[in-house]
Amino acid sequence: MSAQASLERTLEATLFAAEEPLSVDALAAHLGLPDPAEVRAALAALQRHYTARGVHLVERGGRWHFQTAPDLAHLLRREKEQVRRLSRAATEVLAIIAYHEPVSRAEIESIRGVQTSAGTLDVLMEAGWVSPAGRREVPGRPVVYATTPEFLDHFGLASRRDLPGIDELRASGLLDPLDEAMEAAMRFEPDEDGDGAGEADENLAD
Amino acid sequence: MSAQASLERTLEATLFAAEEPLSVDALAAHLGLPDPAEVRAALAALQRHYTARGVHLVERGGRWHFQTAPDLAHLLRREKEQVRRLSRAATEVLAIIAYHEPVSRAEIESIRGVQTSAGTLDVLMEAGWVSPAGRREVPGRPVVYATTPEFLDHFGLASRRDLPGIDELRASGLLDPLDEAMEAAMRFEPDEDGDGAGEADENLAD
Amino acid sequence: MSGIEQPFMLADAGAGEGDAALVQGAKPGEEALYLELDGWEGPLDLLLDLARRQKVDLRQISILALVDQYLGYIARAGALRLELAADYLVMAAWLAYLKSALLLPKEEQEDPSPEELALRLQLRLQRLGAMREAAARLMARDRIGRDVFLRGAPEGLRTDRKTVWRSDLFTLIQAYGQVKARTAPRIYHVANRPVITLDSALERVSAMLGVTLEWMEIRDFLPPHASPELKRSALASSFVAALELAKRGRAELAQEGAFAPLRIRRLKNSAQARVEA
Repeated sequence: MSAQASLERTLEATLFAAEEPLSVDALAAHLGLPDPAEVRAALAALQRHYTARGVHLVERGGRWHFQTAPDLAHLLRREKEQVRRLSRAATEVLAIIAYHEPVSRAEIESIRGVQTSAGTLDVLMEAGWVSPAGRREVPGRPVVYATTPEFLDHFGLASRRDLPGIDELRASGLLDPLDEAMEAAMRFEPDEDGDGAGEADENLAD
Repeated sequence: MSAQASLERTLEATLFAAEEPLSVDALAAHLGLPDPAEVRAALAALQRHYTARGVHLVERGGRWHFQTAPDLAHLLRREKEQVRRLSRAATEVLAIIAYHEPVSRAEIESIRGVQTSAGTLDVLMEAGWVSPAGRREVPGRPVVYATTPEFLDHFGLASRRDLPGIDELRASGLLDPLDEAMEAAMRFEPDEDGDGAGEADENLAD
Repeated sequence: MSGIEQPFMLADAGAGEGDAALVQGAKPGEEALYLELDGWEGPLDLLLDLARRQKVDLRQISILALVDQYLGYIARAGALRLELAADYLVMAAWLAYLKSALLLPKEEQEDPSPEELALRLQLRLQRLGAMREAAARLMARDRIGRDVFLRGAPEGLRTDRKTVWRSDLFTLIQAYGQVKARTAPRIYHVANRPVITLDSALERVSAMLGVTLEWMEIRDFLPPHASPELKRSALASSFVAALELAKRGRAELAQEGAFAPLRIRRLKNSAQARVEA
């Protein structure tokens, strides 16, 4: 058997047996392999091998694991739902943290326009999807929150760049602070004559 | 994709996600397949596919499950060796056993003048230098301990008779009262990197 | 901002997450009264929902129409329990103000202009809308435990740490030696240290003072060739002796300042005084 095939077998067995996703470094360390590049190459080959199969090899936030193919979900779904149902508030808070991280509680609340009950963040932290990520160096030094590797795992994201629609949101300025957006909007829509003003008037007078 | 390939994928995912081995009937029932023979054929094909891989599909007592290839089992349970110096307390206990064997725990304590934690003897037995050597025929029938051949090996002794006697210890200054011995140690230690000082501390903390 | 803040954050802990409180407060008979607000996470959320009904694109909504819709909605839901709907009512008041400001001639506007406030509201709605959509898309992904599954019974990876103990013969016999030494019966003795007693210092100092009437420094009284240890003892006892002589009226002491040399001199009339006594 070639060295590459042998390494593939080894990685396959290790990732099958592992109880949690493993990074390339963790794999290299566990297997006593000096060269992470070799591991990466073998993982890529292994991933290709599994593409058409009922089990896939996926990378989430730099960590690798096997999981069943998404198209087989209907056959595997258990009677009792294993996934915790998130309240609407929790869902929204999670999205705001994921798209804005790191973000403070006050910032979350200003986007949602309501206070966030203590339980909402707790639920997300208990699920292991969100965790405190230091403090912002502004008056009051508020704690800021960010998503975790488990968040990427759970939602099948290779990285935060994979968040649905994040590029468009960023491009349209919807992830910028409100004050910045206001300034930008005021700059581009001069009050008096001009198309922009016309539109605005029209909107307002409707 | 052929029906057979599709069934293979399904079985692959089901067995991967299953928490316990599944029989052909259980698989057929779970997947809503009326014909167990079909399942059996697909399982056989799947088993062939995995023969050369790092994971095998195996049948045990009529139930099927995935497991890592037997030749890779060593990867799942790795041993890391860690070399540690014997603690001061353990060294003392070992010395007492070596000089007085066979000796009971109570006797060790009375010679040392301090209580000996159970962990200390465990360490010596784990190291393979000491083992129980029967019981003393006195009330309570305490276990007595003696050194092992590995002990002689490790310390480079041909036999226990090679251990220096009390007179020789005295001649080499090893029986000096503790204060003076410690004072002498302190005078010479500062230059070295504190091995002796550490031992002295440990000794005091005993 | 000139005191016109948008009332988004007025909901207090009591109301908490608006809809949760409303739902909890609902009892069968009263349901109809406030089910109206069930499902909204506060006034901004209700506004967003109303805006969505106008047009698909939040950038194109009409704020005036939105204000009317909101006020109409609140009016229809007039039977709301007030304490639960307070933040909705505050928003209604603010929107009514915004509407009247928008309808006033431009010259009379204060800063920030109502257009600015309206724009701000619109941007907030866009942001909340964007997050709501993002959340929905996030939840629709292939989630572990719902759409994709991990290995049901992983063997697990273990790293067993095995300790290899190390020692050597010297450490071993040294340890034994120290056990024996530590537990051997001990004899204590107090070392004889070289000291100068107060009595001999007294004798020495008064003898030396008898020789001259000049000031002498206390260190002049110390034995010149003594070891450092003996010198320390002599300094202490000579000092006490000097104090004792001063107390008896036979000598006087002087010191210029702290840590300056301590000087000592015989009192001139001391001999005479003794005679008279």
